[in-house]
Amino acid sequence: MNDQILQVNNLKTYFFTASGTAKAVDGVSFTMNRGQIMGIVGESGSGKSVTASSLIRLLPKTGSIVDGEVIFDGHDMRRIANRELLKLRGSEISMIFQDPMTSLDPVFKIGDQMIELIRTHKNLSQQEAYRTAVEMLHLVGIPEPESRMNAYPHELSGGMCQRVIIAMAISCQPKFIIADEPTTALDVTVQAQILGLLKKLRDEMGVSILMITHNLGIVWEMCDTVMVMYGGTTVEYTEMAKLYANPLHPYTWGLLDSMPRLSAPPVEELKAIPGTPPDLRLTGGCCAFYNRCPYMREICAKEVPPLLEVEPGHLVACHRQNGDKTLVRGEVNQHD
Amino acid sequence: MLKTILKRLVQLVPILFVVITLTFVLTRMIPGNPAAILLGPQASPADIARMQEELGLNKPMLEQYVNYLTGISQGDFGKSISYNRPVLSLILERLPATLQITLTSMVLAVFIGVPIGVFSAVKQYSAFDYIFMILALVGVSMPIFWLGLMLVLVFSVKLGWFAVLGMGSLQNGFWDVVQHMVLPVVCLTTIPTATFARITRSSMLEVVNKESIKALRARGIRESLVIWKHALKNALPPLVTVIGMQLASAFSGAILTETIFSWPGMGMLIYSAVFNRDYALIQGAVLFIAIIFVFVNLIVDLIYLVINPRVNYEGGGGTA
Amino acid sequence: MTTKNSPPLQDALGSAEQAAMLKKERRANSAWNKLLRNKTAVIGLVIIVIMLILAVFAPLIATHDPNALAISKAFRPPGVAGHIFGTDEFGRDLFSRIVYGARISIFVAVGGTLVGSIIGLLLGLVAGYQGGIVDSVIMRIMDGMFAFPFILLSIILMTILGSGVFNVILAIGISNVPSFARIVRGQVHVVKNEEYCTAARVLGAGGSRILFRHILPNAISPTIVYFTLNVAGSIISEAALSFLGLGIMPPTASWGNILQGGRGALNTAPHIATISGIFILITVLGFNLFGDGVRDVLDPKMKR
Amino acid sequence: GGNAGGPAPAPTQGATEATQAPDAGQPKSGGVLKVSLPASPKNLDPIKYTGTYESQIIRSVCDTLVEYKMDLSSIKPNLASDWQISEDGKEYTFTLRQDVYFHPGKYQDGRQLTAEDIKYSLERSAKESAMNRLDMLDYCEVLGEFEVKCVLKDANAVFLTALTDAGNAIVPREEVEGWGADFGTHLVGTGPFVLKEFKLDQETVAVRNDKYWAATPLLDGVTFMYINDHAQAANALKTGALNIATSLQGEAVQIVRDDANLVLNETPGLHIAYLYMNQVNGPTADKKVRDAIAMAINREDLVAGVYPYGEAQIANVPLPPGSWGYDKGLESASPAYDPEKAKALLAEAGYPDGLSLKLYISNTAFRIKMATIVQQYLKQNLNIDLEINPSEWGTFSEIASSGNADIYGMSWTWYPDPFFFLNKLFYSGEIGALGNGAGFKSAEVDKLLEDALLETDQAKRADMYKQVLKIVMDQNPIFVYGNENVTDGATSNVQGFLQRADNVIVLVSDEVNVWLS
Amino acid sequence: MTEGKMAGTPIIRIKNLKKDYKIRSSKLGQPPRVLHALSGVSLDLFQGETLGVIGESGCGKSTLGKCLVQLTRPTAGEILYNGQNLCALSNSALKPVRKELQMVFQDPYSSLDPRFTTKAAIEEPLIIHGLERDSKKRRETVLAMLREVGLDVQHMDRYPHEFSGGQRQRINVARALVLQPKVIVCDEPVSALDVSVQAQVLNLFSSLQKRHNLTYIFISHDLSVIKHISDRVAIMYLGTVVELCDADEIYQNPRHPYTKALLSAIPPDSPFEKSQKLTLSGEIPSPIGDLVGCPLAGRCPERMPVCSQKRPALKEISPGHRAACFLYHQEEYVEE
Ligand SMILES: Nc1ncnc2c1ncn2[C@@H]1O[C@H](COP(=O)(O)OP(=O)(O)OP(=O)(O)O)[C@@H](O)[C@H]1O
Ligand SMILES: Nc1ncnc2c1ncn2[C@@H]1O[C@H](COP(=O)(O)OP(=O)(O)OP(=O)(O)O)[C@@H](O)[C@H]1O
Ligand SMILES: [Mg+2]
Ligand SMILES: [Mg+2]
Repeated sequence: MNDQILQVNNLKTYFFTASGTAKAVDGVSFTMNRGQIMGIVGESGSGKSVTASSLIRLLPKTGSIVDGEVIFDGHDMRRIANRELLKLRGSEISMIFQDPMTSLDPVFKIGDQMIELIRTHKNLSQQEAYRTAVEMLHLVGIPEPESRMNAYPHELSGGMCQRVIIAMAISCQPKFIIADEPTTALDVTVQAQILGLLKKLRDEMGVSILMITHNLGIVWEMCDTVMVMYGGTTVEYTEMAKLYANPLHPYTWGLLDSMPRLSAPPVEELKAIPGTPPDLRLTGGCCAFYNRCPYMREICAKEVPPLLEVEPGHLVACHRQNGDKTLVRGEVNQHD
Repeated sequence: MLKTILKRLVQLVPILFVVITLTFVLTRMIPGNPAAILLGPQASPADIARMQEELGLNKPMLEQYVNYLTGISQGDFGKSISYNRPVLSLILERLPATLQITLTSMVLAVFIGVPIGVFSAVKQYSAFDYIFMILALVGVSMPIFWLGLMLVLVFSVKLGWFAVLGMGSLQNGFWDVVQHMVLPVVCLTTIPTATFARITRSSMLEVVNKESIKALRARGIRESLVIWKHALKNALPPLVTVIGMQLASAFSGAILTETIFSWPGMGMLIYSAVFNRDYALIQGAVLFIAIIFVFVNLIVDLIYLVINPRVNYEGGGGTA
Repeated sequence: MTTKNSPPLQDALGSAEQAAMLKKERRANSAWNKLLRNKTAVIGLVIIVIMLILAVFAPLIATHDPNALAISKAFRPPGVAGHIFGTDEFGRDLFSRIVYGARISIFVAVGGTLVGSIIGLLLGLVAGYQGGIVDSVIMRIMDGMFAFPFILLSIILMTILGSGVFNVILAIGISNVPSFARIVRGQVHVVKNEEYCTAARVLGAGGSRILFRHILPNAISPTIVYFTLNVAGSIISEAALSFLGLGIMPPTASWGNILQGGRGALNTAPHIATISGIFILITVLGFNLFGDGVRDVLDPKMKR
Repeated sequence: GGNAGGPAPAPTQGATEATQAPDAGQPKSGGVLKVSLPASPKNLDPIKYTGTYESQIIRSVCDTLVEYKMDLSSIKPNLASDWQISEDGKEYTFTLRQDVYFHPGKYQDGRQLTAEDIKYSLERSAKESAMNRLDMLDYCEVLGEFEVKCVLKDANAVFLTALTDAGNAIVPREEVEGWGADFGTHLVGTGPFVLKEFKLDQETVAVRNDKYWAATPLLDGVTFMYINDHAQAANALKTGALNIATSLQGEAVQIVRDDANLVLNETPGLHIAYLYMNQVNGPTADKKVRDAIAMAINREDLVAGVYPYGEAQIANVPLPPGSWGYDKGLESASPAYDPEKAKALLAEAGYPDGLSLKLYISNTAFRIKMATIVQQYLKQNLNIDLEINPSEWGTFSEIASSGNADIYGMSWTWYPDPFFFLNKLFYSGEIGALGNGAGFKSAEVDKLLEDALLETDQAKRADMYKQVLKIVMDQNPIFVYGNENVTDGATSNVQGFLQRADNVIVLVSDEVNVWLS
Repeated sequence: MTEGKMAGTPIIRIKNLKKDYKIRSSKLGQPPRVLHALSGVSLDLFQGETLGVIGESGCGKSTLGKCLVQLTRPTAGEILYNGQNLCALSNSALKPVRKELQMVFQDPYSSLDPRFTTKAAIEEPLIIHGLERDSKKRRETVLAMLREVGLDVQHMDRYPHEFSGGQRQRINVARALVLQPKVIVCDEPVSALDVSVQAQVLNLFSSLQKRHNLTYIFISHDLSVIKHISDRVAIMYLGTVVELCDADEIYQNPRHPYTKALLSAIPPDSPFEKSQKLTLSGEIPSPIGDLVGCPLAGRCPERMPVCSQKRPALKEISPGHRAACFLYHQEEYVEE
């Protein structure tokens, strides 16, 4: 099992608020191998970011991991001491946040921030760290890296900032990168550059990447495996090609349908998923998707569907896809 | 940078004009005749009239105003009637004394108040937070005269550690100066310390929730660096503004402290000027404080440039 | 709606339970409830309410006529001969004076702050929204006033206006104007660039509508916070004016003039300055805690 | 700590000698005496000074031609060893001492004092002083090197008294003209101490004048310090940072009194505190109303309330007991506290249900306290609503002298000569000035006052003034309640310090020579 | 369907629209520099059509939209609406026109006043324009409008923060519609939304257009969204329109090199469709200062010597297809 770098079992992260307990992550399981890119897709608010933060225990005061297991490269991330955790963060695991502008400290030069990071994790002199930083900036394709070292974040464009963040993320040669919607704020041409960069990292340095996104196009382009999340739970988890060819969960179907496609012939109307996502304080006793699911059965409102491997390497959490797989995509619901 | 400085200097002109006019009008609106005050109860009306004439107070308002303006444009702030000396030299004479205690107490307040604020923010809702924030409020609402006299009773009269009043002089050694300074400085330090602690706390609270701070933690940067280097620098702007304002007002805020401790500074000067209806002196002192105020604001803006590279100093948005 | 397949009716996530949840959340998020959950704010509020009760029901609570002299009984320490807090320099019952003093002190402080905040608010709104020359003129005048030491400005105003409760309020109020104007103006600068103001312009809204219906309500929360903090400051200002003999006229009791009276007897009768000082302190504490709480509650980032 | 309920036992009149510590031993030379002043001296030029605190310094540096005795009973020679008054009382011829030298200064080297200096200084005061401290002087004539004749415009019995004022101190022309406007901070005279340093609002340092004609000062020097806060002055005494705290007030008096290591000196001052009631307009123009008011206020309580630390005596007569015109017999002439009778009188005057009056005072602690108490008594006994209007001195003096106040409360203090009280307060010529702002007018009083000014015999004058007092008190225009003490605190090592009722500090003269043990 | 709509005279004609911003320099003595946000845009908009506008971030899309509704006054050029030049109208004269030109903003949250309930927000334009003075009737109008966008009576008295993103955008749409406008400028109205919500809102836009014969200018940087919703598409680059043609045409037959690059940067529709990336090298030039030649000249793979000297004009190169590129027409250029 040396090939596995990350194992997440039934992770649960709850937020304790005045108006109730929000089960932001309520049963997420997956494993990742070295050099793999995994995608997490799902609706806004389905718990993607919280899952990512839980992996490195970076939660706000109101939230905490209440159950489950996170094993990273042999470390039990729930029990590891704070000092150890700090060492892992940034050096072994790097995180790239959604908004490049807000994830750099606006009042320090980017060079200083990079050097600080490198020297935190590596025993290097100021000059050595400087050289490493310049090298990293060069690596992510920033022109004139030396002069950019003296720039403040606001002096860079969004795409450049995001590249700086990636440079920081890889500057300590991490084994694992969490990229939380790394390109949402960027336009397509820049997005293409960033994605190319991440792919190169995997190919050349064997880094594993956990990629959170809304955009299925990115998944198709980048990922080896995909996890679909809904209402805080994993609803489907399999290889990317399998998901494309044979999605099994009704939510995945809805998601795929609601994307406007360039290649498809023009349609009058997109197939949107009706209804609104569940209130995360109410989930936990049923399938979170049942009230929007065209195929729901009585059991769906009463029991949480378990995440089962219904086909080899294909895990789905749906009552009607268990066992004999009674569900047919597009069928008319017979339910009373 | 240079442009900001120049622009601020140009802005000085309208502010000073407003201040001059405002002081002129306000001081003339105070009822009471400076001549009568100067001459005391035993003076006859004829004496008072003569004195008024001598002081040029019976000229038409407009003429007095124009004279005053022309005087100032030539660097002449007029003459104090109660001291019978040029206002400017009086102020310049007092300034060092006031600077001595206000700057010391400002520096102390920053070095005590800011760390307390930071700790309180980091440990929000902890016992430390509550205790120090309540202490800060006590500091703000403590009557200075009470504090001053209590300090004197304990530390000067009972323990004999510090001087009761006066300034001391370097001729008697450095320790003499320190002994005289301690109590007034403590009095002047309480309010700014409390203010800085509170501002730092609230500013830090806003900053520590920022994405960029979270990102630093995600990169494994040591918590102490995250707080004291990154968060604090991000939290500085409102603090710098408040420090600037406190500094500017410290020159006049020292009125009570200076009178209690017979500290011959600006505060005492203003106090006596107001009670003697010393028009020229009031005007001069306020004008001077206004100039200091503008300069401090300028410095604050320049510090902004240093601590916050994003600041758009062309935008004209008020800083304080 | 674009819904083709209407979801089944009975559901655990929808309808009743969700509505109840939403209701609960709404209640929990309502400013008032947030405030009540905030310990600091509640303590502050309790203090303020107690002081207000003292002020409003002073005649019922006071044990003596606050102005009745008994020179021979001057400077009695607390607890002696039915005087809970002792007596002052004229033998008047200190407890009764403190209770009646709450009226004046709180009235003056709140009134002074109101005057300052309303004038400052209007000036700040206009300056911030109009910008340009209007802004420059207003803010330069404010800067000019700022240059006057607060106490000096109030002294000048008090000497011009003469003493009396309303003049004290006016003097404190006017001295407060510049800081309110600045705060409001700064906030207006933030709010006026919000997209909903732009949106209102697209809808055809005129300047005054945008200013008063959109900008004002959204710019006011820091002002409210500053208001509560300033009430505290104004109690002290009133005390300072009383200290200079420019405040409230005798025989009316205010905490400021009681404190001032006590100043003359710090050694012989320390209880006068101490007790009035403590009342000022506690009230200031109350308003500050409350102000802090309001700040926390109004700050959407504070999720507690 | 004594509970300061009532006034302290009345100190003896006139000068009191500080209690000498038993182990004080023989007077010895040395040491610098540190004296506090309650306000900051700003200008030491005699003709420009405005406050008592400035005169204290001037007196240590300069001398006057004549001087009051320490007990203020009469005038004694000073720089003038002798003088003659002409028949018509208009010419005063002074013979000067011949052993007097000025302090060496920048513009003269310590030359001898001559008649020219007297002429110069007095004429300068008469002509240039804004304070008009010598307005009766017409000119001076030098008769010889040490003989000078002063010619008055009219006969004026208070001329000698006026000469004792620090404002008429003798100064050398070279220095005055040399320093110009800066003479105010570089005062030079003939006094026991030489001005060394004048630090505005801080301290004035003077050192011993070894050649002082009256006596060689025992002190090495004297430093006057400005201390604004009385409690702080007391604290400074306790720590020894100060030797003498002058003009103590309030609790500081009690602090000094209670401290075994400190000495409190109290002498009834040349001071009266009073309420002056409008003689011309309003209800108080009616004597019955005035009597009612006077009877409705309990003086004992009033003084005890305003001066809880015994800083004043009860007073009834509009002349301080320290003045030689004082008549003890008149003390009972003012109406005693009698609420019942007061009420009846007021009803008689047509106000059975009370009335409203406005009281004007300056906004100092003593006045506000006084007003508070008076207000309560008038309300309680007469149902008079007394509106208190405290204001800045400037505002107050304007209103009070304009004759528009129903009642104004203030105090008066000046030279021991009754002229400076009675003329100022009751002479019709002073109507419109602050002294007689209430508009008191009586032909009889005017006549007596005018005559007394021409008479040079002190005993006769005293008689006249007693008559004035009697007439005035019959009219009851003024409610006098207090006579503040001159109160100084001193550390116990201050020896030989004598207090004068007019609050003048004399450190070295032919009568005293203060020293430190 | 496009042909039918394009017949007739345009409802809006934009002629050579320019918008400059003065950028004050931070250095002493330097004169303020000029940022050309729009440098000569000419477009016709036909009744009932949807004109999609695509372009990189900062290319002037929003500026164009804002000029149309007169939120900013253009520096030069004309906007003819029903024959009136909007740019020449005073603010008061604009008020009646405002009713007919509305705008929906990108961020559905920040464009709603947080202190206005749904009802208050939607009835505000009615009050401003004095359209419905009776408050009961106004309430009915608001309710009808809400139903139109798929909300209902229970949503009337709620505040913006109590809605999901999609619902908020519906409120924005309702507010714009209540004045019964003819033209709506949609400035990235779905960029902030989740895919499934995006589908709902896009569907809403289409159905409303049909019902009310609305004309849209639809700004987005998502090409698949634009393709789905638009009849015609304008591609913008650095303040100019570089290509303008029918929606289908642009995807099938892109002509301008920038359009080609843009299209190739889009993530694929499926994992099997590995597109050949056409990347533009070099940084995007700054809009500050005067630019000589074609704005793409520096990055264009097909650049010719003329490109860096003259700016190509937007010229019809085939029926209904205009492009601004010297590859297709050598002579036409813009006189500076
Ligand atoms: N600090 C918090 N307190 C309470 N609830 C929170 C907190 N942070 C997140 N949540 C809730 O947790 C849920 C999951 O949030 P998360 O940020 O993981 O969503 P996401 O899938 O990343 O969505 P998006 O695509 O919009 O980024 C949301 O319903 C959110 O409201
Ligand atoms: N008020 C302004 N002052 C100065 N420059 C401005 C202003 N508004 C816009 N700009 C500049 O004009 C250019 C065009 O801006 P615009 O907002 O139209 O771009 P956009 O295409 O809408 O970009 P995005 O996709 O990021 O919304 C940009 O370079 C921008 O920086
Ligand atoms: Mg997220
Ligand atoms: Mg835009």
